[in-house]
Amino acid sequence: MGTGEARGGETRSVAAGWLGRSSLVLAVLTLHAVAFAVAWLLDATTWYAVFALASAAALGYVASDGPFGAAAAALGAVLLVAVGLPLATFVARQEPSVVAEKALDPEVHRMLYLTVYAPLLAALVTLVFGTPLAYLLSRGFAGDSLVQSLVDLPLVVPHSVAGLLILFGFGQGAAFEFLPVLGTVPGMVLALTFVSAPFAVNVVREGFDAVDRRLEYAARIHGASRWETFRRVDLPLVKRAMLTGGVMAWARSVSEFGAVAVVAYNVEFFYPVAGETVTGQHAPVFIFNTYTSGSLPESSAVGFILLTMSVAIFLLVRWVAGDTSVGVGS
Amino acid sequence: MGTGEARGGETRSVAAGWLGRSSLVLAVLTLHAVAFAVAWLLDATTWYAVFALASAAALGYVASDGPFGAAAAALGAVLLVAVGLPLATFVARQEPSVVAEKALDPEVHRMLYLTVYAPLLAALVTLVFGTPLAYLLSRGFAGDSLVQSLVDLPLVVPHSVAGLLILFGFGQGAAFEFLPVLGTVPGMVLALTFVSAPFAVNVVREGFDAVDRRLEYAARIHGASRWETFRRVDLPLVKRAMLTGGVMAWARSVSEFGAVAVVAYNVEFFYPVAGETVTGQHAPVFIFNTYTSGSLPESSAVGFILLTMSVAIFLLVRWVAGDTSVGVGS
Amino acid sequence: MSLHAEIRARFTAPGAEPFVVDAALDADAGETLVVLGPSGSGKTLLLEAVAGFHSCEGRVAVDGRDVSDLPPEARNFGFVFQDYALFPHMTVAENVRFGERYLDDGAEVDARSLLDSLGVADLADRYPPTLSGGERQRVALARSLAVAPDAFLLDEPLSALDAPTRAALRGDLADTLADRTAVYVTHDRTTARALADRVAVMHDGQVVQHGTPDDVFERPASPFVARFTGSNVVAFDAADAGRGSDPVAIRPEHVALVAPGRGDVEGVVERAVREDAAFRVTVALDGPVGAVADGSGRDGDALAADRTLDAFAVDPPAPGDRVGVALPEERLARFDE
Amino acid sequence: MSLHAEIRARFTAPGAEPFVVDAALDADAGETLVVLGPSGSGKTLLLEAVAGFHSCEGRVAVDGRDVSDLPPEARNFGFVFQDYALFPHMTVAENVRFGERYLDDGAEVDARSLLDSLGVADLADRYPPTLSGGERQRVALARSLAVAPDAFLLDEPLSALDAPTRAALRGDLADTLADRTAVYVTHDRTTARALADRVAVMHDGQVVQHGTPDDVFERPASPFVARFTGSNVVAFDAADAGRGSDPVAIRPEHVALVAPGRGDVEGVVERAVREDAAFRVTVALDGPVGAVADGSGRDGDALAADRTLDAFAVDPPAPGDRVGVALPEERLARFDE
Amino acid sequence: TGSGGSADGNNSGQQGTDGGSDADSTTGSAATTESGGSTASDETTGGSGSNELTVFHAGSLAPPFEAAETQFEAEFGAQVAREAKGSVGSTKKITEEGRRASVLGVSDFRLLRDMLLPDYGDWYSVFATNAMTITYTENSTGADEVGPDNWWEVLGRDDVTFAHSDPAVDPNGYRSVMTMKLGAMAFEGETLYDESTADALVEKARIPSGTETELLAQLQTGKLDYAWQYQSAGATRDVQTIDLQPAVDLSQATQQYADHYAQAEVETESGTFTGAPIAYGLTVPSVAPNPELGAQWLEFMLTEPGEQILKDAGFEPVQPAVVPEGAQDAVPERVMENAEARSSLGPLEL
Ligand SMILES: Nc1ncnc2c1ncn2[C@@H]1O[C@H](COP(=O)(O)OP(=O)(O)OP(=O)(O)O)[C@@H](O)[C@H]1O
Ligand SMILES: Nc1ncnc2c1ncn2[C@@H]1O[C@H](COP(=O)(O)OP(=O)(O)OP(=O)(O)O)[C@@H](O)[C@H]1O
Ligand SMILES: [Mg+2]
Ligand SMILES: [Mg+2]
Repeated sequence: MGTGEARGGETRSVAAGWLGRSSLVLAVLTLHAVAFAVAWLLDATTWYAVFALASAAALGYVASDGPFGAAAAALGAVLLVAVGLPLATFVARQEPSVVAEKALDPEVHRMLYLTVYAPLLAALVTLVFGTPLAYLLSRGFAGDSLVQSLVDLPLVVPHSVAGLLILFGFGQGAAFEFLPVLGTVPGMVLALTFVSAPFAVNVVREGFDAVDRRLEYAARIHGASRWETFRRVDLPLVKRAMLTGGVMAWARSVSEFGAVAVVAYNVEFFYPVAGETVTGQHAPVFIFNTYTSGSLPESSAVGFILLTMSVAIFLLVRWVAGDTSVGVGS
Repeated sequence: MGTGEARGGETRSVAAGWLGRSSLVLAVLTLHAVAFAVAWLLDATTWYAVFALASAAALGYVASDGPFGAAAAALGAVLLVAVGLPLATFVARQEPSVVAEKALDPEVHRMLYLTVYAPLLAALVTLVFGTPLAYLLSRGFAGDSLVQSLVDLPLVVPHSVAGLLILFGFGQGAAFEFLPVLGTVPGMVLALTFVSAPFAVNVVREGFDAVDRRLEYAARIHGASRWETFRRVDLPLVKRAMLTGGVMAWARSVSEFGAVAVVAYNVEFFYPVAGETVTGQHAPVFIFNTYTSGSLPESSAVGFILLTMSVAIFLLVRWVAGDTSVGVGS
Repeated sequence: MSLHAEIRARFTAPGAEPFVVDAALDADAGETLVVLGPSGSGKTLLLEAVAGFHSCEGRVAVDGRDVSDLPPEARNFGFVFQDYALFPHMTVAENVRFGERYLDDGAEVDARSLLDSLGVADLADRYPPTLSGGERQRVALARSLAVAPDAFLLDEPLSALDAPTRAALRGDLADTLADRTAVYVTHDRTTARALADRVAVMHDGQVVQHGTPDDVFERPASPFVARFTGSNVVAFDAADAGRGSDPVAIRPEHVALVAPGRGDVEGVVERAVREDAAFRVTVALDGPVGAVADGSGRDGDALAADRTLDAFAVDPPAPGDRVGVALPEERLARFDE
Repeated sequence: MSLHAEIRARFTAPGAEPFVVDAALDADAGETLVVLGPSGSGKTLLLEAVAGFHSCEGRVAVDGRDVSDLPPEARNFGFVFQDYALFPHMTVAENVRFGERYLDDGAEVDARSLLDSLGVADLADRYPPTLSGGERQRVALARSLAVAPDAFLLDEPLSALDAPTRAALRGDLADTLADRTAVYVTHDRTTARALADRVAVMHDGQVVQHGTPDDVFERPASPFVARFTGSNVVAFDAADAGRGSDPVAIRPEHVALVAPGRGDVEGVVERAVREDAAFRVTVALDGPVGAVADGSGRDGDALAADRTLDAFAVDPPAPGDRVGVALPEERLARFDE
Repeated sequence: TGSGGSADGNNSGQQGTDGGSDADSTTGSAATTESGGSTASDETTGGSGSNELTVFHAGSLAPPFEAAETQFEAEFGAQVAREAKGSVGSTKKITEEGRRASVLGVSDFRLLRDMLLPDYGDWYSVFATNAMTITYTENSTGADEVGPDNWWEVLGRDDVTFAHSDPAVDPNGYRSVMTMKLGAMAFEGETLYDESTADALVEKARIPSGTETELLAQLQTGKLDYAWQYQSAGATRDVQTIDLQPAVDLSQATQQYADHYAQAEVETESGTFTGAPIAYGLTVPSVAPNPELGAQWLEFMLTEPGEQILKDAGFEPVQPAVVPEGAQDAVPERVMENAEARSSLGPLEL
């Protein structure tokens, strides 16, 4: 009924339960880790890439019996290699002692806090204001393609230009004079919202596109106003899309250097751990500075910590989301 | 039937045809342009922002009768203002003569060519390899959330770090030694793919999530193999999502500075207009250079040209897509 | 609460001729109006327009009060969708309780007992996507019953149910609808006759007959209605004096099979099929007498007669038997035009 | 092509007890096997498992050849989905032609004439989302007929159609299925008796009776089957000597209404309702005789008798009349256990 | 240092073909860095004989190098590919990222001395000086009153915001702090202001960017009233500048001034910086893919046309340029012809 849901759930003749699955995953992971380690030590990561493609194809073949699975997995693995190989190389280059040292550095903690917090604000702002916009765009109105283009436009604005645009557009000498923009959390959030909003809006709009209008009729006829219909029917049905969009906006914000370096190089923010307002830097800026004033191993250790934290957050979010979206999909 | 399509099409008592619609759009656009111009000249863009919110609310109220429409439009307009006001200010600051001069500069043409072309390649690569991946992620497999996290990880990699990862991950001394990465189109495309793939994969995955599994059953039982089912049923149904994902990946790539500045600051590419291989720069790099060695008006004129071209491309893509997706949605 | 609706709307879709609905419905307070009509005649679109889902011309009046300008939620109708339209993200119980909070009197919805009365109590915690067709339909019915609206709009609410369940629910539904106004779309003539206070027959977006069940079934206004409601339509040869050449209608259960030579006309049994309780004998008539084309796109010259088995002295007639057919004059329906 | 299927599968969903299908079906070459069963008895799941959509234990054999390991597309079945599953991005004609390119013999599909034979020729260029329910169903049927498979699996293929269209299509379908193997799920007893060479009755995921239509309808294997196929189930009081206290079944059309005092039992007419062609008289029986619980969850002590109208000398009995009821011994069906 | 090192045969092989040039390829073994591996060697596909010249340089050198590029290309038929970045960043492209360039120009020659030598270069030249300045626009608060004699007072006002770049990562940043400190230090017995003013200025200054280029943007958007910059910025940008006293503007490469400048020390997270004249460094790294052309670029910059360009861009060319005495042998001939070897520049060791 409009949710792309297959009926008839899972039937597994051989009960490959959760345990079976996760031990399989573990085995595959270990195999890949070992293969990569060997390739790395032999200085032949190309061979690892080849191995990864082949193993993906094999797994695809076995898992969903046949050449289609193999081909899909192999093609997908090309992208995974393109993305994963640099990351794996990056991880392999880490010097554990430097990582450990940086992980204990309170300045790094402050940076991590800011890097989670400001993008989170930006993602929330984006979702709060972007979801109604996505809804309207999905339902269509006169001139919607112009608005859609306006929404998409920040995507193509070069990042440092984006920072300038925020500086020119807001705060003293521009709109909303009372709003301090330079070096403040609001300015940073504005910049992050500017660069990340299009992603969230687009994903959520796709979500609304997939909602069956008849469900809205059904809600209305049972007494729900448009707002209640939106709240109880449309919103829950795009929950997953909002989550994806929100995560993408958050992650996009975490990685933003250009705009932040112009608008909020040093940011004053309230740091609950210290219980006071401190000055800190967004992760990309911090990492860049560590690189400039320190060394590559140091800065990449910080980058590594950032990535680790992000993976943890991703897994957490999907886990929580998977738990709550029971019955609707997944 | 799984496509979120309302039956019963449009019924309009007052035939507000295409002409009526577009003249309404034109009227609203003109009104806003005038309002912004006045606010700009009076140095009171804040008032324009207020006006924009109010007019959005009013339009929302009228268009979909009632407070819900007004509230949705007003909330959405907040984001539009946050995004649009800096852009409008930016446009208002342009010096027409500089823009004209830059628009005629052959070096700018070369830059525009590269800026359309390399991101297009990246978007294609992303779609070709990302779509099977998105399909597999949507259908689920053991360990899919790990793979999903891997796909998402580039999102949080600070942009300049991303460039370093590509540099260290590929090319001489790393995997695929035969592949020249530095300063080449393949290197640039690799970097752009790295930073933009997650967006496309996520959007397309959401698209696959919305496809009714029963339609796959229907295709299979009528004789289509898995591949044929994918090609004739799944793919057409995610066409719109692929388009959105592709456009987002393309646009994201257009704006990338950090990674490109590391991997492909100066790029050698074949320039059909000249009929030879030339060296040029990606738009964000070019704009940065114009700024460091020239002036702000010059570089923002180049930025303005880039934005104008992008809007044209967006509108074109949506127009073409709107034309072909007839009957499925829209 | 009486319901009066006049709807004029035009629907367009890619590849389609515009479909025009131009129809009026009337149901007095407490009445059940059954809407009959071939597939594609616009029953669903009409119901949706009455509910307020499509902007259209015309007016919808409840107890004489014009509600055309009210949004669907303010019209206080119940609606059972032909394709259910259950909320996939809510459990069955949540679906049924959906409208609870919008009830004027703050009443509570007893989802369990409602589901129980429809025989699906054990589905309360399920999500719709894995329900069977008939289960979904009953949940949709329960959801609509829960809000106890002024008027029900029901689009084939029992079509996916097996016969015993349908029969039982039809009885329950008759009780529920007894003192409510309802517009009930169905293809099932049994349901129609069992529930209808009035019947409207639709064809091509228009209501072609609107009257009591007896009116519609026994005195069809046109050959189309006659055929559609199951009557035989017969046109005697003009040469056959005394009868007139206008077509007439007669219901199969009024056609008597008699010994050859003793009826009004005669013919050869073509088929004799058990149709659930009844036994349908189809007779190919001789000579100049023929059934007429009726606009349903099908014509022929065979006549159907329905009998229960023991109505036949010994064995029912078998294909090939020659029989006489009596068409009692008092059972013949003539058309106005 | 004969079809033999044994299916054992377990389905789970949030909030649901696992549903177990454990059933076997048999259809000889050219036979139509009708699957009857209450809503939620697992008919759809069984059909889907046979088609190969769910991995399960058991085996599916076509002409004795095991196809259990073949993917759906290699099984060469046709399937009409209960909820149609039309491709929303293709026109109706494209939907119908979907399977064309996978036909072994490179045959071409004549979509127009197929659609025409189903009465929906003018929909060829439409997209499914705006079709009416019955239109969708016919398109789904056409799509499946187009590939002319070895065996058809039909899940309520006519349920959304109005009676005349259904009757006409049922005839056409009977011709089409005459020389093909088909498994046909339906709730419609008329369709069942008209089409079935064999009948399988499902209950709770299991086939509880599998036999010829006469077997199943006249000689139900259990009170459940009897009730479900429309028979009365009666248990006489053990004290009433000579009859035994086991419940027996009798079809309503075999129950004779006689003058009070002249039947086997008697009672008071409860309801007398016109059911399309027939007239159903429900009699509340007196005294110690009662209908038994039959596992359908409903019990009572009323008996139904079906008559066509003119079977009654004068007027049909009215509620409140006292009548005698004759239960001809030769029409009584006794259960094995 | 690192795990790399496998591919340097490849490297030196390529470099061997560069031929002709002076002593650079001998240090080729160091080209494989812990970070870059030998990614460097795909830098230019052309190798020797190619006419491609890659130049890494500080952002502040962009205007003169841009101007020089056009002339140079016309004159030598070369293809110049410039990459502007912070001075430290530009240097680290070579030392950390394994990139290769034939010319490297930075805003503080000490970066070359301390980071590039000895692994990635054998020598460097000091070729230009610059001066610290304060930039502002006509919209800046106090724009109509500010001048050489009251800039510290205007900067100190409550309603005035001013900023410099991050001292920890940008030479312009620590030089700004030095300038403010020098104002309170006696030069020839005179100070501009007292110690507390200096402290207040340093304390008040905002640090909203990593490099001075971004400061200009922030200034032009009105978010800052004043921004510390190099004098050269004033020459090419649409901004006003204040001519600061030589005692504070770090422009004088003489012993006396150098001694004075050296009193100012700035402590940052990345170390302590000692005041010194602003002296730009330029070199051909030993990993240069095209050292011959690199040397030509230097020659161009150190001779008349280059010096003119530098002057036009607001720099003060060092005439003749200076190379460290110890490394004299490594300096390419055409560079040496236009430079003098010295052991120190004022108090600064070369
Ligand atoms: N948006 C539309 N544009 C054009 N025609 C439409 C549109 N929506 C529906 N139709 C057509 O209008 C006719 C009436 O549709 P409707 O759904 O009301 O039929 P129905 O009487 O409910 O039939 P059924 O009994 O099969 O459900 C159908 O032929 C359908 O194809
Ligand atoms: N994934 C599942 N997990 C648990 N139960 C399920 C699942 N899918 C379906 N069921 C249940 O299995 C039963 C049989 O479903 P099925 O769709 O086969 O019924 P059906 O006989 O086709 O009924 P109908 O005539 O109403 O279509 C239903 O009660 C349904 O709720
Ligand atoms: Mg309908
Ligand atoms: Mg079913």
